[in-house]
Amino acid sequence: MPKVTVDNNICKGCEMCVVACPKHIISLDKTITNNKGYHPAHVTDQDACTGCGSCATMCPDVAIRIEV
Amino acid sequence: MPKVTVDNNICKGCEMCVVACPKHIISLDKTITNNKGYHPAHVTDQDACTGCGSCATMCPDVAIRIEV
Amino acid sequence: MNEKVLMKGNEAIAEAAIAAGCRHFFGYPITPQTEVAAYMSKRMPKIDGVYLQAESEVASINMVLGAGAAGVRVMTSTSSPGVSLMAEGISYLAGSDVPCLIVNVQRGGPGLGGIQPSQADYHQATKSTAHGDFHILVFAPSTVQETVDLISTAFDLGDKYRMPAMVLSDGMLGQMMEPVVLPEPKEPDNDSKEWAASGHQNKRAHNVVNSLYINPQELESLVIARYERYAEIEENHQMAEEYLADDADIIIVAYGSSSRVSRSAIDAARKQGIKVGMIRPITLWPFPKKVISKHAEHAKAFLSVEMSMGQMVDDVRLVVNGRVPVEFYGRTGGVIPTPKEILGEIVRINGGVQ
Amino acid sequence: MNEKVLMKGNEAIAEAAIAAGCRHFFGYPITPQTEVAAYMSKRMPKIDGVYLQAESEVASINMVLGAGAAGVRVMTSTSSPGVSLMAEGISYLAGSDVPCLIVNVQRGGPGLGGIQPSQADYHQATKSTAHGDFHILVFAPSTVQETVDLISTAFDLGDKYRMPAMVLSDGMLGQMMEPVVLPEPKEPDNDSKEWAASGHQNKRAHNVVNSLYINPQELESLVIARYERYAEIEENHQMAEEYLADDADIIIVAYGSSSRVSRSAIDAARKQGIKVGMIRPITLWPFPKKVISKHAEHAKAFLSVEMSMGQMVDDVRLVVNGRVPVEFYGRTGGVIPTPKEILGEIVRINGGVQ
Amino acid sequence: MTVKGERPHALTDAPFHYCPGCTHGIVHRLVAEVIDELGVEGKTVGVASVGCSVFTYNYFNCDMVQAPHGRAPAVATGVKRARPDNVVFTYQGDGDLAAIGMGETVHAAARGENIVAIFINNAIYGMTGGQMAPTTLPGQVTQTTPYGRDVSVAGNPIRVCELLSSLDGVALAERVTVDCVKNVRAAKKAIKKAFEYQMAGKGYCIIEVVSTCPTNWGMSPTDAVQWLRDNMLPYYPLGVYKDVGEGEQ
Amino acid sequence: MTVKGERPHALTDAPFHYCPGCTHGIVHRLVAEVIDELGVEGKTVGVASVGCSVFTYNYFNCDMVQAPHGRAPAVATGVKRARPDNVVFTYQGDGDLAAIGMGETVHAAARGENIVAIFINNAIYGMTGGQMAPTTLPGQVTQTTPYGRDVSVAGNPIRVCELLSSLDGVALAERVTVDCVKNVRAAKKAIKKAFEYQMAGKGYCIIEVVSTCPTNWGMSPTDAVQWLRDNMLPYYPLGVYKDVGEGEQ
Amino acid sequence: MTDLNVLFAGFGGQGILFAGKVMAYASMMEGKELSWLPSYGPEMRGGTASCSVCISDNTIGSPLVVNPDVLVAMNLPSLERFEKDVVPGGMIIVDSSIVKKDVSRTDVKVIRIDASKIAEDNGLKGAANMVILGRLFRETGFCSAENLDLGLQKSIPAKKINLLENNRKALSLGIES
Amino acid sequence: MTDLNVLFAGFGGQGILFAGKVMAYASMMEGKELSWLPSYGPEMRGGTASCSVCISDNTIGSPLVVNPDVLVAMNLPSLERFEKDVVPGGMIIVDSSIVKKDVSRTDVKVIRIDASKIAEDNGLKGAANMVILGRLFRETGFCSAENLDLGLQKSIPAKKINLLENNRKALSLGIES
Ligand SMILES: Cc1ncc(C[n+]2csc(CCOP(=O)(O)OP(=O)(O)O)c2C)c(N)n1
Ligand SMILES: Cc1ncc(C[n+]2csc(CCOP(=O)(O)OP(=O)(O)O)c2C)c(N)n1
Ligand code: SF4
Ligand code: SF4
Ligand code: SF4
Ligand code: SF4
Ligand code: SF4
Ligand code: SF4
Ligand SMILES: [Mg+2]
Ligand SMILES: [Mg+2]
Repeated sequence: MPKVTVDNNICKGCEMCVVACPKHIISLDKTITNNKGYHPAHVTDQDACTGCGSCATMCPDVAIRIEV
Repeated sequence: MPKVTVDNNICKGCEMCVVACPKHIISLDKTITNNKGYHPAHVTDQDACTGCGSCATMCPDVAIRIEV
Repeated sequence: MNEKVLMKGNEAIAEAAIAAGCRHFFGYPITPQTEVAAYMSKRMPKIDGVYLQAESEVASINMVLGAGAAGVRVMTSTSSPGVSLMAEGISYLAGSDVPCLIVNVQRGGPGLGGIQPSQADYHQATKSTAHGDFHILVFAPSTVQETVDLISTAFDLGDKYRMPAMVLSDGMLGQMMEPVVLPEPKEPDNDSKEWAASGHQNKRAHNVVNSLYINPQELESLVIARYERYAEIEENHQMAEEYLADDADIIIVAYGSSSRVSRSAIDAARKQGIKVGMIRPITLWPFPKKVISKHAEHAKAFLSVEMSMGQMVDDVRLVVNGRVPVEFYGRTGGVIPTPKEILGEIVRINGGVQ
Repeated sequence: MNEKVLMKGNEAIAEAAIAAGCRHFFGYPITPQTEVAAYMSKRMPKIDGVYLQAESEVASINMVLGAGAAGVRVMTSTSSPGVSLMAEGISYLAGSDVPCLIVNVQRGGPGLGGIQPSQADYHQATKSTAHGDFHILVFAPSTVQETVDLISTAFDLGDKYRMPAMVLSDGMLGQMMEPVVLPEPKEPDNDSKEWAASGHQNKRAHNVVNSLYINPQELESLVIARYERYAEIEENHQMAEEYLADDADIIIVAYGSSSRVSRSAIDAARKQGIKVGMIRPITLWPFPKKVISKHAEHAKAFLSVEMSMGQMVDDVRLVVNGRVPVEFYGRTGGVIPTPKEILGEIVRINGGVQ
Repeated sequence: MTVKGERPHALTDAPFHYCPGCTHGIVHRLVAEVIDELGVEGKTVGVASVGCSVFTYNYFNCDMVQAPHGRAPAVATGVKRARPDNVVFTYQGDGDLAAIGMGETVHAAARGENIVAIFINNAIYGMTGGQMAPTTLPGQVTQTTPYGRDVSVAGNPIRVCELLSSLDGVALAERVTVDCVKNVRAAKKAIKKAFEYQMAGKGYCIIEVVSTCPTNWGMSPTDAVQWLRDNMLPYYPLGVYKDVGEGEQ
Repeated sequence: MTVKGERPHALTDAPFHYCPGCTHGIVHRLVAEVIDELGVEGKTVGVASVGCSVFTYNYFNCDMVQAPHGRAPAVATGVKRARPDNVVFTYQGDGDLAAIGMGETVHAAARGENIVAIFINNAIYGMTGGQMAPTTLPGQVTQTTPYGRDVSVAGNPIRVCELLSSLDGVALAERVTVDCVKNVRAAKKAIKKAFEYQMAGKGYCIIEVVSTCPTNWGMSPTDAVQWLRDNMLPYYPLGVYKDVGEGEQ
Repeated sequence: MTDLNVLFAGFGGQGILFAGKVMAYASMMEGKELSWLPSYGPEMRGGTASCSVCISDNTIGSPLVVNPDVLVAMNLPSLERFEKDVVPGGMIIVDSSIVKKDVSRTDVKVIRIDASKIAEDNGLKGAANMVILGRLFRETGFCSAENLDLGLQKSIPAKKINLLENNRKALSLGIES
Repeated sequence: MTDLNVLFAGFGGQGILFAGKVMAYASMMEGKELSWLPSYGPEMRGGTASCSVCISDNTIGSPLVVNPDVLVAMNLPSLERFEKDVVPGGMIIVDSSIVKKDVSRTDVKVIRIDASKIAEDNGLKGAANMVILGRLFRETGFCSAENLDLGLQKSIPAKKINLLENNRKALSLGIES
């Protein structure tokens, strides 16, 4: 099963991945504010992830890593 | 009858008029050296001139005046 | 009189220029002066003025040359690297006797450097903006209000002597807000320059605005005539503020931002009983030689305080000419000196002169 | 040793640079330096070198920046207005610590000015080639042979201290022919600069050639480090020729072309029994302060002779610092002073000092 | 296990300073991936220009030179002429490449200089706070066109690929964008082709990336992408404007 | 009696300093004739550029400004923006307009600046003694291409009309020559149209005149004209490259 | 009170510059000499913002506040960076909704105010800056209440006049906090 | 002879600079110090050309000859312009084929030589410059005959070596004139 990791320190909460994910399983984690002041993205339903890589492809900050 | 006058002081002997004249009646006057060191052009057969103005049109120094 | 308002230095520059009848602005964005252009781009279209963002500083200064040659009151503004790109054009403006206003909101150099306040373009402004023998008028305000006031002086003297004028500001003066009273707006006067190339309307011989003189004697005599005008300006238009200088043993020479910091240091030093005062050049060219020379008669030491590695200090030395020591303190690269550092220098020098 | 040949100053510049191992030339045509480029365009293709005519001086200096950053020995040549256009680029070279050689075959200014010899770019070369705190090395040859010799010194010191060097010539020195012996050619050494951006070949961390430092403290500390190198240069590399200076009452300070004319005038004055000599700065930056200061102890007056409205004279005054009078004589706009005029000045000053 | 989204080797570890959602970051990654795939990091020299991307010298692991505003093509020319075996690319914004640097760009292109220009067209000056760029759209509001760009006063936008494609020295002029996964992949392909052309000595290659500047456009990153599709792409059609082809020249 | 070849009023009495047979003189006369015919001498401002024609300020009877090398379009922009009712033209050589001034040229064109550029393409730098120009032909020998222009090193010639015609602000881009009576007449027509377009506010107009430089080509004036026909015209085809037309814009 | 030098610091987007501006304008209405100086950098979003406000009865020398009488710290990096610079006997005002860490200085007056929370709780998201300014006003009395309101009015651009009431409300929440 | 300062002047195209160069090279072969300085202008054809040649046993100061020991005037404007500058006791050499006007100075040695005619008559069109240089050599003996010939050889670029004989011939015509 694919595993998506977002680097919370690097993520800027831009939501490019949120829009890109065909499974609509990414959103910002409002419970976290990172040291830059942003709410980082997280995968809400890891099981639904197909490992397509779209999120990583669209992330401007190379914050997403996917193990397939 | 057309009358072609070349301003000897201005003419630089470039022969653009010589080549342009359809009647082949212009040449440089080697007997004269003007104060710039050039032999000015002159019309050798004024009677043959048609007053076409080609010489003046091609003169880069506005040295030719034609009275028609 | 106009109301007192709070304004950024950069915006005040723009509004003051408009009040001085300037309706032609050409420029290229650069930090920390962008507000000048932004302000102009808002205001000019509303008052039949021209705001044009040029493709570069090289183009800007040449548009200024064109508009100035056509006889209108015209300006540009930029920051340090931009002035370097304008060098050739400024030399042409000077060589063609075309007045204009150039604003330099200085930042740290060399190269791309930084974007924090600096005074490291002093030599460039006062000694050799570009190739050839020439000068430009250089005004160095130290408050937003003074910036406003000097803008119109710069335009007027530039027109009078037919030469470019520069207002030498910096990132701190440009970005800060202070209360300011704007002057009554002047009507633009764009039609009174008889030498201008604006179409002769078949009423006069053609005007030529030009800086090329193939005959060296002719070129020399024009340069000499220009230097006679420069001498007249040096005689009549030196400007400086004296602050507690009359009884001072130590005289700080500082302009613009560094003069503000120096003033704080002087106030602190006076509280310690140290007799220190300041001469604050308002014109950098002409350099206020007279007032410095006067105080060199009684002062025991001078201290030039600059946001550079030491440039104006040479001009102070040239005036003092060995009469008393001239020292230097400076920070560079965008670092603003603190009153405390300067106080330290004052105390140190005071130890020496006592 | 090489044969003695007759060469134009400009051609000698080119050949000397090649002999110094320079294989990269970028430039844009301008009178009176065109022969440098013409010569390079003939020679470089034959020796695996690069001659590229850029689209402008702005492009030239930035090609120089690129090639210099990549670690090769590189040069450009131009004349006065061209240097103004290079201003920003030179500031970047200095701010990025990239060495290169810039030749300025000076002509009359300001603006388009004229094309006859001039020395009116002295301040531009020595004080403020552009914005920001920095210096470049400036060499002022007075003969074709010396031009040749200084080219290699300029390259070597530029490399050693990682800074741009300028050879400040003028239309007279560039156009005249004199006998010259060329040095033995050096093999190009283009691969020894460890800081260069020439591809890390996966063998080292990436090199960055850059002048931007957003943090002012960082920028300041780099500038200060550079000024420490400058101080070292000022200590070790001042160059000047003394001519009949030891017993002189009057000392002429003159460089390049004007020093040649001055020499003729000095010879004539000596014949009249006037004790006049000369200090001829060979480096303009660093300015030969030591030798001038030494002679300020015995001389009764200095006279700065320049082909400008008076620029170097300020540097002489700064060194002499009020000890004796410093006078100025100059012609500008492309006019070359005559020995007779200078003799007149010598006689006049001699009247005063006796 | 395979990994997607791994940081390319040609990128340093430094996190980007760009605003959230700025497409500069995507393009950086693509360039780095191409350098990795071609195995040329050790012989690549990048030329950073002045704009938001000035700090690329901190991000690319290859050697870097920082050029004055607009002069990257000239600096790159200097590097390339000095080191013909190096792979040299510039990374330039629209202000840099198409305003102050237009002269250098046209001439590097006409010379057929063997360099690659990565050209970020975001229709604005990002770094200085949102002034009009040469590529700002008609009617677009910026800091210096507060009433919308009036082409009769401020001039018409310049389509760089169209302009350059008339020049003999241009080997490849292609306009791409990075608004969605498909286009990101296409952009990478174009960048790779450009690098390959350079290595084959074919001449000047420019890849224009239609990009966003959420901050100065005053939009969220995802709205900015949509605005790009709706407004930029019609004015700046994607496509290949010139391609000398794979074969021998 | 009618007179042909009368000195146009818009020319001063000063004799041209040009070399014998240099076509600069012909073009000067044409511009002056157009100014006369349109009756605009009193409101015309010419901008002289740096090149052999720098001294045009001595020859044209209208007001003149001398611009730095390559910057005539910017200077003309300044004049025109300050005096929109004036008729403003630049007179530029190929070094001036297409080398150092390329940036200003492209931008004045893109802005649709209401000015006319008279562009003298003589494939060389005349004034400085015959160096390569951006328009120097492949293989052409000049002072700085002593072995003939090698395009792989010195780059490809630039065809200015072709380049500019992609820009929206350009109203007229036409290439003419003055090698014979017929073409001189056509050149004049083109120049007149450009002036008329400006007066109608149509935008940037450029008339490229393929010209000779007998001195630096090392030929007699009449041989130079022939060389122009044989070598220049095939590379720089005459014609209208862009024309927005007579109607309303 | 003769001189008051205040340093406002926090994240970009927290209204740091605006708070300083309101204070500056209010002081102007009060007839003081004053200066307002922002920190500035490249335009990219993120990072910290700060601004110096000096008010005095005399001419302002250096407008850059190096040793503030009052430090307003709206995020942790700001507190960490500037805490040590506050003059002994000065004041540090902290938005305790954001800055959890304690102030270690003991020679200054420390005010921890839950500004962001107060603002959000009152439907004034983003107005923590005004809450803090209100508190600063209460603590220092740098101007009259009237002039504070005038300062606010002058600081809000015509186009955003709809925000006036919210800011007023936030100010008074701060004053009353 | 220690110092000799010569000014060559005439129309562009008359070989003024070349004559100076031959003299300069010959002097170098002779072991002298020397300088050669051309006048220069924009590249357009026409107008006058001149060049200064200084030879000396000592270092050359100013290479610009303001007061020539010898003036070579190959056209009228040159004579008119420079005649007054020649040092008393100096020399003026005039191409009398071209300059019809008399020299008015009486305190200098005047040599009128029909150089252009001599050259043309001998099938050496354009070599009047060498005829005059030959005469200058005879009058001043600024170097040995060998070195004059060496100077000529060095001055002619390899590509134009075919012109050597004609120039030699012209030189000797001048020497014998
Ligand atoms: C000579 C010079 N002029 C102006 C500037 C200021 N400046 C910095 S970046 C920039 C524009 C950047 O815009 P762009 O190239 O479009 O890049 P972006 O930030 O949009 O990515 C300008 C004008 C400068 N640094 N140097
Ligand atoms: C900044 C600058 N660079 C270079 C020059 C030297 N220069 C004078 S004219 C010229 C080229 C002229 O060529 P072109 O524009 O083709 O005009 P032409 O003489 O051929 O008519 C150059 C390079 C200059 N005057 N200023
Ligand atoms: S890999 Fe694909 S499915 Fe999984 S989170 Fe990313 S975009 Fe969504
Ligand atoms: S695209 Fe990247 S930076 Fe943006 S929210 Fe997603 S993980 Fe974070
Ligand atoms: S007018 Fe015509 S026919 Fe007469 S001379 Fe001139 S060209 Fe010849
Ligand atoms: S074209 Fe004019 S300048 Fe040339 S030869 Fe004829 S008249 Fe003389
Ligand atoms: S300002 Fe615009 S271009 Fe620059 S980093 Fe931010 S979003 Fe990107
Ligand atoms: S050099 Fe060429 S362009 Fe210049 S005037 Fe002479 S022929 Fe004409
Ligand atoms: Mg951009
Ligand atoms: Mg040309």
